[in-house]
Amino acid sequence: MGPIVVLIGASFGTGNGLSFPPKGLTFEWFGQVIGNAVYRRELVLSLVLAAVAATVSLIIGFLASVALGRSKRAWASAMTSYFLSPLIVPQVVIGAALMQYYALVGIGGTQLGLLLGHVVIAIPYVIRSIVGSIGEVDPALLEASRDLGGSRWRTVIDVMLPIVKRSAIGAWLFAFVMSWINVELSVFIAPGDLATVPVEIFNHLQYSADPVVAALSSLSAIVALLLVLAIDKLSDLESMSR
Amino acid sequence: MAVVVQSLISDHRLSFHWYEQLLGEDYYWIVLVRSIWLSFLSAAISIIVGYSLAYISSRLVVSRALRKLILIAVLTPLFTSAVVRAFGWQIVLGSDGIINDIFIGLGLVDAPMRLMFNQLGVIVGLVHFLVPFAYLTSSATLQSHDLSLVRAARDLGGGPWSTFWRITVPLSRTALIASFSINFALAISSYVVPAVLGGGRVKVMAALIYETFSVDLNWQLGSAIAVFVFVPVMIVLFSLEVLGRKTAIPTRSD
Amino acid sequence: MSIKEGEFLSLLGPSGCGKTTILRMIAGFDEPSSGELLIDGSSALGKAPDKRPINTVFQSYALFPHMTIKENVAYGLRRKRWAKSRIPQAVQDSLDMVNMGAYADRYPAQLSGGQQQRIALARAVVNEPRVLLLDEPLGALDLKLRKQMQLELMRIHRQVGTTFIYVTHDQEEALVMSDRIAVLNGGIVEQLGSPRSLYDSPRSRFVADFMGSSNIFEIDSGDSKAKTVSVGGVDISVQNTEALESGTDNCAVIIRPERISVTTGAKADADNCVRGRIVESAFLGPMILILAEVPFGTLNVKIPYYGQDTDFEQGEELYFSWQASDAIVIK
Amino acid sequence: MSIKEGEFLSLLGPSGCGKTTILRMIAGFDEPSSGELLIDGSSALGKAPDKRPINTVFQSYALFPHMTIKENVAYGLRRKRWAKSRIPQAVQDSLDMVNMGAYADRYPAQLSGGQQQRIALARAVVNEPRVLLLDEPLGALDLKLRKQMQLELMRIHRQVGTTFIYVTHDQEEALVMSDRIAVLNGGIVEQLGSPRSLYDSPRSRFVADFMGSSNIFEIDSGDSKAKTVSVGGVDISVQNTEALESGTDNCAVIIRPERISVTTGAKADADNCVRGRIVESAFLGPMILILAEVPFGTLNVKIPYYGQDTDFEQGEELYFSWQASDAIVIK
Amino acid sequence: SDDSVFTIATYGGSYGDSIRERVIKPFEEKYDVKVREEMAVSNVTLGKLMQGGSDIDVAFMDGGVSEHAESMNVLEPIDTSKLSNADSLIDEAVYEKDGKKFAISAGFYAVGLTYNTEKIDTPPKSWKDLWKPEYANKVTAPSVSNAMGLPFVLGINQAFGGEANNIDTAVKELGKLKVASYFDTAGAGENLFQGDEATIGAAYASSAAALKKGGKPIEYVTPEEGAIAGDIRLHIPKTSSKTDLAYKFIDLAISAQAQQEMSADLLNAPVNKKAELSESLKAQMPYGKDGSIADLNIPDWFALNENRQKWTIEFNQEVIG
Ligand SMILES: Nc1ncnc2c1ncn2[C@@H]1O[C@H](COP(=O)(O)OP(=O)(O)OP(=O)(O)O)[C@@H](O)[C@H]1O
Ligand SMILES: Nc1ncnc2c1ncn2[C@@H]1O[C@H](COP(=O)(O)OP(=O)(O)OP(=O)(O)O)[C@@H](O)[C@H]1O
Ligand SMILES: [Mg+2]
Ligand SMILES: [Mg+2]
Repeated sequence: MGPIVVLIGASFGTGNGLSFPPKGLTFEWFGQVIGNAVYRRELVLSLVLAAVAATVSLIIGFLASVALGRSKRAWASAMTSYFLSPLIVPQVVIGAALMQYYALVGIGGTQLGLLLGHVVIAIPYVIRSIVGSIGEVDPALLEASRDLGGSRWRTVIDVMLPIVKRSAIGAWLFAFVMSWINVELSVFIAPGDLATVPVEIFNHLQYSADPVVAALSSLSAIVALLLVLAIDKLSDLESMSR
Repeated sequence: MAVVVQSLISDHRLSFHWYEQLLGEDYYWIVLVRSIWLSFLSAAISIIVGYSLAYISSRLVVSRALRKLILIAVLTPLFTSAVVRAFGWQIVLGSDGIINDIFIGLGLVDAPMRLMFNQLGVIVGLVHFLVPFAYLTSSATLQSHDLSLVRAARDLGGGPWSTFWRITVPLSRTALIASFSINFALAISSYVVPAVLGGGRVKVMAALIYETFSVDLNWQLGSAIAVFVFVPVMIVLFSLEVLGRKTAIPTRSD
Repeated sequence: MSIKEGEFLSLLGPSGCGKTTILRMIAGFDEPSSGELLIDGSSALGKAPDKRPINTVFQSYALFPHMTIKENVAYGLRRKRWAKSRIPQAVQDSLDMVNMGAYADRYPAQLSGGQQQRIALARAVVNEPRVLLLDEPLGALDLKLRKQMQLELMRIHRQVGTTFIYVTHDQEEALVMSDRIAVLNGGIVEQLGSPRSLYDSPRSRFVADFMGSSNIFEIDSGDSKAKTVSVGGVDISVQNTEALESGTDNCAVIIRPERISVTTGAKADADNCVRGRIVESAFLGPMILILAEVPFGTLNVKIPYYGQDTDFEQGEELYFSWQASDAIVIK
Repeated sequence: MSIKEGEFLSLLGPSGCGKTTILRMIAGFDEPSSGELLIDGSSALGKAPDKRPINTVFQSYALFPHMTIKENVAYGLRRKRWAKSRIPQAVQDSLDMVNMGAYADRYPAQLSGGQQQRIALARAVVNEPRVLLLDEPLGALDLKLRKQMQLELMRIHRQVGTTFIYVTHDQEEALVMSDRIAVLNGGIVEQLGSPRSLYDSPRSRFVADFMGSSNIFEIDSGDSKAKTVSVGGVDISVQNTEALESGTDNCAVIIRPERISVTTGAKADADNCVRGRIVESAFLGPMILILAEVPFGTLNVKIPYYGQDTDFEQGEELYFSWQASDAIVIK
Repeated sequence: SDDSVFTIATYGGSYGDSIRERVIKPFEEKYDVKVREEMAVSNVTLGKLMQGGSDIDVAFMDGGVSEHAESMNVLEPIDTSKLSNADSLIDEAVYEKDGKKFAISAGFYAVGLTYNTEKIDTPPKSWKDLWKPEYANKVTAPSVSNAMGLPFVLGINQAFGGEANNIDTAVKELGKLKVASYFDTAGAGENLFQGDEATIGAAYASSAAALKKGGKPIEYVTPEEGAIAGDIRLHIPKTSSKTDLAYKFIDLAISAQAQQEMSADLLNAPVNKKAELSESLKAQMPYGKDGSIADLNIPDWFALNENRQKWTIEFNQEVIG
């Protein structure tokens, strides 16, 4: 239990700690962040981006997992691992690669490009965390659905998805987080005129650490808190089936 | 999309020049081994911690409020940027940090221990970063388990501990493998945590790649190093995946 | 309700009446909201399931999907820290007992429903517990195998001296195997007694009905001296009139379907004889089921099949007769 | 093997003989390694399960855990794009049919085993498929409810005209309900025919045994003219001697347990009468089971229970008699 | 691309804020143009220029990256005669290679000796003071991931009398330096002092000033060997389609007014000789209280870039391990 307690303690500590004495966390800095139109827009951009990227990745990742999850063939393993590959490559590399690619395609520095980039790095998490649960769905239930006239597709939606719902919510959270905290990739492909919150923090840390960092970080933590609570509420709704 | 990225990366590999330079240099090999070792260790520890937490909260904690609290405590740090989080750890692990204060206060040690700016710090930081991921995956699987199996095990004389090890853990196998893959990959590609908590003195491959890209501005070599890391890690992940599927519980239609 | 050491007690009752729930409380998975549970005289409430000398054959089998059959069966012995060398033999013996010796290395998902049920049985029995809870342990087996397993279970029961608490939905099974039977209704024990006493003297319509007597008729009046009751205007001779003594209100008469004989003409030597019209008939193998309309209602009749023509024509008029001792009056 | 439209066909066979596997092939979950499957004259192989006009009641229920009972039952209708307004009524009717109307808003995990099975039944039946596959659909129900459901299923069968393929491990159930019965052994159809024909003229020891005749004795010699066979030195009169015509090798005689009568003295008017010693007896409710040692082996006897004393003493010597027509010779 | 928009590749964070307030906004007002900001760190900006896909008219990039950009041939030559403020520029602010002026500095920052006055009594004077045994494990310095990392190594090389074409001496000496932690970003460095993990080290002057302002007992001194300097620079990339405006923008950025204000925001040393600094501001300049631009050790980036690869590896291998 020791390390766990410390971890829990620390996880509270991190939000407020930073390098600043507590006075750095007065509402003054929050005010400064909230009052600044640019930071506000960045906060909104980051939130929307993370939510959209997570949703898109969840959809793509879920479909890919459905195709891969229940197969025992070697190619399915190979593909599953292959989908993981963007996970291993440091994001600087992906960022640089995407930047070049975007320049070719003409979506460099656009929000679309940023979204696509985040989807690319989030999909592996989604796939990896769903693919296993899909493999474990009781095949009899899928058969029952087919038997009752559900097409392959309906079976996926009506039976598979609800049963792996918890994993899917987890995967969505993963994807959201990957986008929400992403710096290394976003630095390369973020729109020139609007950064995401982590990029903003990164920029602020370049030449000195100013209190905006603390306020922005704490704000992220609050957003996270609300989000986690919301999801917990959502996912509890149907935890009846036990 | 992943395909596009990959092909782009290989685009850099116009000649084998960078590879020759890379493979001939012992230093890269040393750092590669170190990175894999650190990642392996952090992934393993984070899974133990994350899985235990998920188990405790989903099976042992009765109070809904406490469960919620654990969930929040585990997940919230995930949303703060890695840099800020690493700074937070300095407060805990620093020479004037909480842990040293406690140990000195209890008279267990006289002088502050070095808990960071070394490999230990890196591992602690990585584990903290990775635990929420393990937690999410684990609690999803734990909640989907058929509890009648646990009952059967208890009925057959298995104590809570033995039931945990012999029934609950094996039934979570798939999720644990998935979790390990994710955490291992996250650890190996993570750069900020080792930099800040390793005091810049625990070089990992991700840091070398970052330096090569961002400071040396040598994208070709950077990509080459990335591929150099990519290959062995991919082999590890692929083996895990194959192992996972091969040993999967057979179903009726097999 | 107390269960004697080494007793074979069956729980009988309709689907959803709480049989599984009772077993779960005995095994320690649920806590009763009130009441006590004593094992060997000391309270078992609050004791963990693994600390109770009890094993269960689960209605849903609950086989460990990630273990082979062999490992499933060995699980309990391993937990009891049996010597490694003794386990394989015990496992094999117990698998052979359920005719599953050849399947030791398969996984549960590779077995048929009945095969899984047999493994669940072997897994519990191999531990030779002090109390064995069996939740419809033979439900998925065919009649032949079920008979065989019944004998096997009775042998084990005699041999090991284990107390059996047996849930079944098969009256015959309960009658054959049990020392005593408890008939449950809505979570409450309606009647507890030996198979004979339940069959011969059901205390309520529910028990009678549940023990297979589908002819239950409410009586209009009764005469305990003349030993007759009146049902729908027909007088029926009965033997036992105890139930009538406190008045005829709410009394009913039960006539067992298999005690009624069918003749084309009225039968003089029978205590009771009524004329009835055939509504339906069905071939049950050793028996033929006849539904007939008689003056006081619809009569279920089961006559033995001796190879005779079984097609009773609908509408055919026949005589149905039974002895006074075959009609029971209950309150 | 061809199944007629609207027929009620039962598959009977020991646990693990492949009944579920056959249903899975018909439903489209497994592909047969050889052979054809024609529905309405055209091959159904390769057709997806949801494209076949077939519904299944699964042996393991396979209820959707994340849907309420109501949603489970409505699922098939929704997939068939029934008008939204019509669904609730159909669902309610079908739940009422299985006595589960009050549980519409529960989740499967909140039901007992038997209740879940009834939902599985309702979920399949509500779709009124062309072919309904039922895999031991009443296995978890108590006798009373089972009887009731049997009648209900027969009613549906008549009413809707659906073809039923019914797997059961209960011979009586098969005999009562089916138009025809297929007895399976190791994946192969041993005998296919009407209930009567299977019961009266089993073509093999396996079928005879499986249809509840536990007295099968190998014969030493037989005389088709004298209509006798010799078993363990005892001559037994039989009626049907066709099986003897191609030689007595591998022939056996079957005597139905319920056709044997027990008397204290020898019975003169019986075609066959042997003296035997009681080995064991058991109370089966309407029947009493007796195991007796006779000169040619152990005889299973079932006599009706009329309230007599059922305690046959072990070792008691009695006479067992039966008619020539009650003994069947098979090859 | 929209013709009416003028694109500046600028920084994010506090630098970006200052540039926006002090240069971009006045520029928009003065010339009635709409400026689009492309915020990124220098090397990403260079990446964009190398892709050629962007339409950046003026690019801010740091020293080092600037030389890289020149080597990559993505910059237009700058004709200083088109700048009205050219005459007031300090000499160091104009970068020239083979006769081509490719960049104008817009402010210098530096890494010097920073120490905690509570824990250290005698102010350090030289880089060599970092090696004092009493500071063991309490020292910090920029890592090679930091823009000032390699320049720092070169500075040490120089201080210990090493040759200019190799870093053998620095590697040998730094190998013996007992560092608590290297820092990647200025913010991380600042954090080390904040948490007392470091009590002395090579750190940004601006960090020292920020710490001091936050109440930390921190002082900054220029080592006698000179503080290691870097700067932010203005460039006209080849992608620029509005060079006239670009010159006007640069001219405004290096004006005394803008320089003065940016210095106050960022504590950078101004490049315009006419910029007037308050006394308190002077004390926070990268060359120290009484110093001048001459006290800064500005690296020879072309040479450094050439050997960067080799030296990074050498440093990592020999010093970090
Ligand atoms: N996935 C599998 N792998 C190997 N063998 C299997 C698999 N599934 C079923 N079997 C075997 O196939 C045989 C037929 O099984 P099936 O389920 O059809 O039996 P059944 O007749 O329905 O039996 P029951 O009455 O017990 O349900 C059994 O011996 C079973 O062990
Ligand atoms: N989790 C639950 N929540 C609410 N009600 C439940 C739950 N589990 C069971 N029940 C109800 O409790 C009653 C008793 O269930 P139990 O499983 O003991 O019945 P049973 O006698 O074993 O029936 P069967 O013969 O069908 O197995 C049933 O009506 C059932 O619906
Ligand atoms: Mg039950
Ligand atoms: Mg089956």
